[in-house]
Amino acid sequence: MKQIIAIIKPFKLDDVREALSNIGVQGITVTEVRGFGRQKGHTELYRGAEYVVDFLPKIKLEIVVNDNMLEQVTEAIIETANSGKIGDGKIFISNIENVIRIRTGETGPEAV
Amino acid sequence: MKQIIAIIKPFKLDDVREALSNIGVQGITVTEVRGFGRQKGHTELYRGAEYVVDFLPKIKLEIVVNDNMLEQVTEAIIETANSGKIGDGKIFISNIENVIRIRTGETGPEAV
Amino acid sequence: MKQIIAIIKPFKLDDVREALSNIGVQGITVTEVRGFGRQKGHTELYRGAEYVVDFLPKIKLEIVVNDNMLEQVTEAIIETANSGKIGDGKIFISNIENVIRIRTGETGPEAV
Amino acid sequence: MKLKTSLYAFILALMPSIAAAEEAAKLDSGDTAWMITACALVLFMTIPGLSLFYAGMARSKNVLSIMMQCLTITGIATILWVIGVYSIAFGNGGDLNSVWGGLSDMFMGSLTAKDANNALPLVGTIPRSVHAMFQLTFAIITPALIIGAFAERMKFGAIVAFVSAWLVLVYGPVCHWVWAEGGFLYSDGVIDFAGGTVVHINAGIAGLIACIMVGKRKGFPTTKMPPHSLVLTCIGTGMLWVGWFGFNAGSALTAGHGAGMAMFTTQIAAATATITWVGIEWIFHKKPSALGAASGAIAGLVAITPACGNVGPMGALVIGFISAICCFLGATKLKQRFGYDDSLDAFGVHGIGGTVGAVLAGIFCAPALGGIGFGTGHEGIGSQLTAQIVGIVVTYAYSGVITFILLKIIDKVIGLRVSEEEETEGLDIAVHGEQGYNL
Amino acid sequence: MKLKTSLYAFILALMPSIAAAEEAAKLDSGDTAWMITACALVLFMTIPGLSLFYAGMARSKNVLSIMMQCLTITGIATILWVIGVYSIAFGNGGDLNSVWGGLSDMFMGSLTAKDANNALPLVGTIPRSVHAMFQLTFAIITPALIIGAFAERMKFGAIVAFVSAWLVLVYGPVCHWVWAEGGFLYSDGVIDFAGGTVVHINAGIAGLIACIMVGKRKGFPTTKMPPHSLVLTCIGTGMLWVGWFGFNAGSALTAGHGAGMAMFTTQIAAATATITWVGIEWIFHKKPSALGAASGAIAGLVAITPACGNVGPMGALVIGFISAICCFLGATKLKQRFGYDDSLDAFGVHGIGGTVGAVLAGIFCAPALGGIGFGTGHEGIGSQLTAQIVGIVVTYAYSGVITFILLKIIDKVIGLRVSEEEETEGLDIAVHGEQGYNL
Amino acid sequence: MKLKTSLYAFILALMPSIAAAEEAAKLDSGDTAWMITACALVLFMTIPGLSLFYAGMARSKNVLSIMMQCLTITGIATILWVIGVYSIAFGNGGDLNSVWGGLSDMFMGSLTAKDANNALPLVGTIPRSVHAMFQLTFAIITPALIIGAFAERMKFGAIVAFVSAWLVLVYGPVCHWVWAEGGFLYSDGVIDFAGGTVVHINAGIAGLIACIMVGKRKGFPTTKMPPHSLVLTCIGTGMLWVGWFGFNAGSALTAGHGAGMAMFTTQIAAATATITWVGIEWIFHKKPSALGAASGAIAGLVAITPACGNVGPMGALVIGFISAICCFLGATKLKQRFGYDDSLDAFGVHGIGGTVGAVLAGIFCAPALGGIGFGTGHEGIGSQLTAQIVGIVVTYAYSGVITFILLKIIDKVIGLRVSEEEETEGLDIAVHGEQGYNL
Ligand SMILES: Nc1ncnc2c1ncn2[C@@H]1O[C@H](COP(=O)(O)OP(=O)(O)O)[C@@H](O)[C@H]1O
Ligand SMILES: Nc1ncnc2c1ncn2[C@@H]1O[C@H](COP(=O)(O)OP(=O)(O)O)[C@@H](O)[C@H]1O
Ligand SMILES: Nc1ncnc2c1ncn2[C@@H]1O[C@H](COP(=O)(O)OP(=O)(O)O)[C@@H](O)[C@H]1O
Repeated sequence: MKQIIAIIKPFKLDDVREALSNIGVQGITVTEVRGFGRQKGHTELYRGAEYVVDFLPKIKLEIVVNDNMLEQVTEAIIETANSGKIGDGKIFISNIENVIRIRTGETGPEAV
Repeated sequence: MKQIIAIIKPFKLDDVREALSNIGVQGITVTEVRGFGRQKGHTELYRGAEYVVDFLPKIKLEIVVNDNMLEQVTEAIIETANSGKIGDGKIFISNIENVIRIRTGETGPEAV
Repeated sequence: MKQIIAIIKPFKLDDVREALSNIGVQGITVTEVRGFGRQKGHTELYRGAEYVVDFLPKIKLEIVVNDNMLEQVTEAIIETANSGKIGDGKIFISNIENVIRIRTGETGPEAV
Repeated sequence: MKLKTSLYAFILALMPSIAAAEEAAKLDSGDTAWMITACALVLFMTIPGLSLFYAGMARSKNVLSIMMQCLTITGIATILWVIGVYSIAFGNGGDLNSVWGGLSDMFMGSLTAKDANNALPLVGTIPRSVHAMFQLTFAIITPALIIGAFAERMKFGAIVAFVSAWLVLVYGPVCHWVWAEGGFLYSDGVIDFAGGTVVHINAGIAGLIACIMVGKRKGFPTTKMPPHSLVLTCIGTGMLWVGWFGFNAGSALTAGHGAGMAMFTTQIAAATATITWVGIEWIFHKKPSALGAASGAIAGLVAITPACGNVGPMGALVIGFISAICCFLGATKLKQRFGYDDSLDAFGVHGIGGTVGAVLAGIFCAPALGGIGFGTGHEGIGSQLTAQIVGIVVTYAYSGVITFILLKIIDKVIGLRVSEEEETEGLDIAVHGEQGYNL
Repeated sequence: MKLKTSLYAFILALMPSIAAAEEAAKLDSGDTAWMITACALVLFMTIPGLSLFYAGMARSKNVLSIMMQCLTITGIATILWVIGVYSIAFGNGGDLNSVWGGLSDMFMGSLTAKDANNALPLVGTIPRSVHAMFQLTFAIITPALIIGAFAERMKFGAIVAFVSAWLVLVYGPVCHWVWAEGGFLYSDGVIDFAGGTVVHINAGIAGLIACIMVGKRKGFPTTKMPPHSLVLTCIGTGMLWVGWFGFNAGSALTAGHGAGMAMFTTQIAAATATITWVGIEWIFHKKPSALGAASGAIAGLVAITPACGNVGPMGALVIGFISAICCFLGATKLKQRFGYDDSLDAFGVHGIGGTVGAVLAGIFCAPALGGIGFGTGHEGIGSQLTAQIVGIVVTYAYSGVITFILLKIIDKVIGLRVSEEEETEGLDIAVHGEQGYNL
Repeated sequence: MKLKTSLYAFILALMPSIAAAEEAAKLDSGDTAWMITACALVLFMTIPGLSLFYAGMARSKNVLSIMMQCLTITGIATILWVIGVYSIAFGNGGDLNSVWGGLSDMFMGSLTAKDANNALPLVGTIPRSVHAMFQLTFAIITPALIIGAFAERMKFGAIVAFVSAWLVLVYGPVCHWVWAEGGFLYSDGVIDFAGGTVVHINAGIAGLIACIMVGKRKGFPTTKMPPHSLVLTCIGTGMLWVGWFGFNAGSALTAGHGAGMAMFTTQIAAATATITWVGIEWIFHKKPSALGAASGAIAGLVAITPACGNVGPMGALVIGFISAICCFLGATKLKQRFGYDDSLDAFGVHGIGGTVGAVLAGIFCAPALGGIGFGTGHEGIGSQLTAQIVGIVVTYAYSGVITFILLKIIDKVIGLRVSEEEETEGLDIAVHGEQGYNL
């Protein structure tokens, strides 16, 4: 099984979720994160005190899938999260050794 | 060493933390996340505009343990986080190559 | 490629980010988390009801780097995040199988 | 109305404007100006004052349920007031006038009924409409105070039913007993300048009974339920404090010395109680808290309410001091001791503070202690205190028993509590279909 | 000024204090006390009342843009008022007095011009400065209401330009027509006690035109845009409700029976509308909501505004009931039906509520229905209703057309909308360089 | 009290009601109605107004510390006022009356002491209790303003000690000098209608000295310390603006022309300063900000305070304009230039705005510039300006020096600052044991 971590722009969340639903992804975990990357942050100015905010709001998706779904899922994300502008984000893929469904105790691929 | 990621229901956090403490887990990192899964979200209605909130509040636990603790920890989580109802969450297990304690610079199992 | 997860104290964030920038790290993803560890939390008292808050605010950094950068990055973190006091946090290193840049579709090391 | 005979005579002596007004029953624009303002201030206490004070102490998943309940109660109380509660409280009940005002003034026809000179009716020197409105704002805040006791778990429908019935069966009559000429506690010379028994004890005991009957929140007291935003609570505290000037100084019904002194004693008691509560925390917990300061302020304000127009500055200081100690114990020890879940301390602060104030009003009204004199028919602290205690006990008993009966019936018919699942999810989403924060 | 002749005679009859004052044109300290307070209450409605009410419904990335706009409008309206809008509204326009007040009182020299007896000028029984200030607070809130329609996407510069021009070209004249002696709707005997046409219809239709011209928010209506903090909205609701007493009862300009009844009818209508809206949601959606309660309250307050001093308690109840139904439909169905993006329902609540109120004022002012009588020159519901509808139509047409022209011009010159990118990022950071929350 | 002799004569001439009252020393219910309301408004400025304004600019880990300090100061100031500060400020100090009011009216016996006719004492046409209460609200907000300077780092105990001593040793005397008959600045004809020197300069300079002595916050100025919730700051701004009508128009002590004009000039100056500050930001930073609008509003309100009853509308406009420029420089450049950490700009806005206002009051009071005339003993701008500058310098010097000495002593005895660790953790948890938000 694989873990797909995708960092995307917040306003793309609904599109991505829908696309993933459509191809049969059953579970996603979403976290609000702040990203530091090529895309530049903005400047805030409070009574003369200037703050450069390097970190931009991003959404992190964690999706664990069986190996056979991997490609389909990443493609779906790339398609929907892409706005062509800097800061669109990245996808990181790593290996997951085991998955357990807490409610039933099922393990492995069928627990995904 | 293994990384255990557990997605659980928020109101179970205290129970799980205590159970893990009891079996000697020394470190846990907790994140507030939103989960999309089999459990259905609710609908909000604001002046006639209906919003289906697919994402439910969940808690993500990240626990890095030495290999020998793996089973004990997952069992403790399954036991305490289980409410028997849909949406109880999942546990994902993956491999960790190294751990470093920032304060001391210790690495590997003893840093866990 | 490697994923470096670092749990640090919130007020160290700016220092660490700067240090990483300086050594050429191009991307960081930051999450506000709560940590449970050796460092003890505080007690809150509301009209006689006492709450022991075991969880302390921490910052989680996720940084994916090419293998050759690994050491440099961990060292930079250890140096800047270290305050010598309990609760300074930990670094977890694991393997990443693939990286994809959403905007361009690039994959592997060049996408990092 | 709050004019005890002796007090009345006293005020008359002080204020030529009133005295003159009484002769010719003339409208005084200054008194009216103040009383219209006082209406605004007292309504401000409930929305948004009290709703902030309470909502801040709730968990974020229930914040809107509190605000919604306060708004809804404002609506319900107003409508019921117009329909009949005003009549029950301030009408003339004929033979039964000592216990209720009857239904002869339903729909408030008396407000627009002109007299022989084709003039609209007055109460003292102000329009009857203003007096009716002022009293309405009290009828709004009293049930709103109760909701603090069963916050975070009661069915919205049950609250609506309970509050409606309670206003008719409890608030209206008790208000009549104490404040309407002919009411039996009024006749007894009970001192309750601005609502220690009618408002605070009345609401406090109803809250206590209700929170016991509705039961503890799931997880109480083991689960942590810290206030979700003491910032809101502090804002609410400021609003309540300021609005309380309308409550207390407004109860003088005129803009003169009586109102001035009532405002001043209110300020003194609130300040003293704030510092006392903070001091207690500082000494015993090492950490003086904002919630403590806020709680102290409210405790002092509650306790001075029955007494504000009848005691002097030093009496106010003592009342503030004692009320803070008692309410501190009420909100921290009593609740723990007996294990009921008065979530936001409706009883612990309002019930206890009101009781302390009603008792001390009977002591510090004594001229020897800087007060302005005893109630009708009383000539010493002993007899006045007896009257006060009768007033307190009667209110406890009546409000408590009727509350109990009402909730029993509602429980049978529609149930008092939301389901466990709804409680866990939070009332905002489960009951009202919305969320407090989408940050 | 809001003294319709018939109403005026009525008030004179009721209030000896005014009657006397008129004889000698004497300042009354009670009336003045109330009116100074009313000024504070009405300003409080805009800052912070309305800005909270609106800001809570916006998304968190735009929260400060709303608050900033309200503060800026307060500033602009004040300055323009002093320079010339006061003159346009309340000056004497000579030959053209039926349509505007002219520019003879620019810089408000009339405020400090003493009369033959070396006395400062009065309006009725209060200083002219207080009357000017009271009216200014209306000129502040009216454009502030409009911003709800195009929230979250309009350029700050365009808003500043639009509001400035609108105050001069629309608000000043319409105010003159309805409230200044000699204004053509005033002469027609149109009843608008506290601003149904001048304030709410005027702002509502301007908002509708503006939101259509500025266009929908990116993503509307498919993207979720839930209110970011209904807690703020509820706080704002309480403040608006309380402040509205200044608005409505203040429009009596004296502290007497008229003010008392206006306050009371205001309370009744607001309460009834709150409960009605909550009831509708409960029945049709199963979930009565805090936003519904808040929306109902505002709907009722808006609708009673033109009528508050002219109808009785039961009239107020009916007005509250009907307005809640109409505004509910306006905010939920109409908008969906026609697909415009009136973001915070400036038209849906204020336009519609104002219209409902203006019409019903013409009905429930009838003595047979508990009202206090018709406007000058009217002797039956039929003729009064005609006058009301003329007032409404004229305001819709004039405000709508001028708003359209102004926005066309501004669009050409500087553009109405921020860029897509700025809209996505949020106005707070993109336009104002700051963030609402750094928690 | 704020009745300069010349001003007084002027007011007497204007207001028959006062003139009459003076003859018979009669209570006026209208004046009293307004002044009770003014008390409520000014207290509202501190709780919750100022506490929101300040707390929003702090970081979220210190939000409750600010609110707690405001509540505690409200408590302390009230108690000390009753005990003796009132006497120092408004008592008769006999031989030393030019510098303090003595201790003969400790515990405020004078409030309840009846005169020969068995009447309670008045101040002008209002009860002495109302005047004492009104002045108390000023004694509350002044030290509360100071805390903005050393926010986020000072020990709670040190604040309590400092504020207590400062009220007795600085506020009481300075208030006496300027506002009590016989006070040496009063006798000098210094114009300070509502508290430019007594409140704003006094607090501003104390804040400046204090923030330098307490030292910079850890990390200042390199670490980012953005305001945690400008939403709170904007709410506070609205409340302060509205409450300021009580402050300024209340300082007329009657409800007449004087109060009306004071309210109007206050509005004009606040509006102009808002727009000016926003304009400066727009031109120089391209991004006009909500914090800028809020800061401008407060700057204008501060600057008009000493002048509001003595200048005309156009004078107010100029004062607003100039104060915004000066305070903008004070809050952005001066602080950076000299590197002190006046965290929330207590000096930058209140010190500087108060100074600007006190100076300009001496200019725009000139009848030729639309003002109402000079202070006692002055007949031209030159001599009036000299008096103003004397008033300013004396306040700077006295308040600065005593503040310095007090803090030195407190530093020795208990220390001024929390530990580094506590500062990092935040005062809310470290000192008060609670958290602002648990969302
Ligand atoms: N090496 C990395 N490790 C962790 N997160 C990264 C990394 N690179 C990028 N990110 C995340 O992806 C986001 C987008 O990256 P950015 O460089 O701004 O744009 P793009 O991906 O379009 O080149 C960043 O804000 C950050 O959250
Ligand atoms: N494949 C997955 N990848 C990532 N997160 C998942 C996955 N499946 C489930 N989750 C997380 O677990 C939570 C619970 O899953 P759900 O399907 O609702 O119930 P259950 O686990 O009881 O079947 C989800 O809300 C989501 O956060
Ligand atoms: N085994 C672990 N798994 C996950 N997170 C951990 C683990 N150990 C520590 N942490 C994280 O690191 C933080 C610091 O650890 P702590 O034990 O308090 O101090 P130190 O690392 O200095 O010994 C914790 O608050 C927690 O967030």
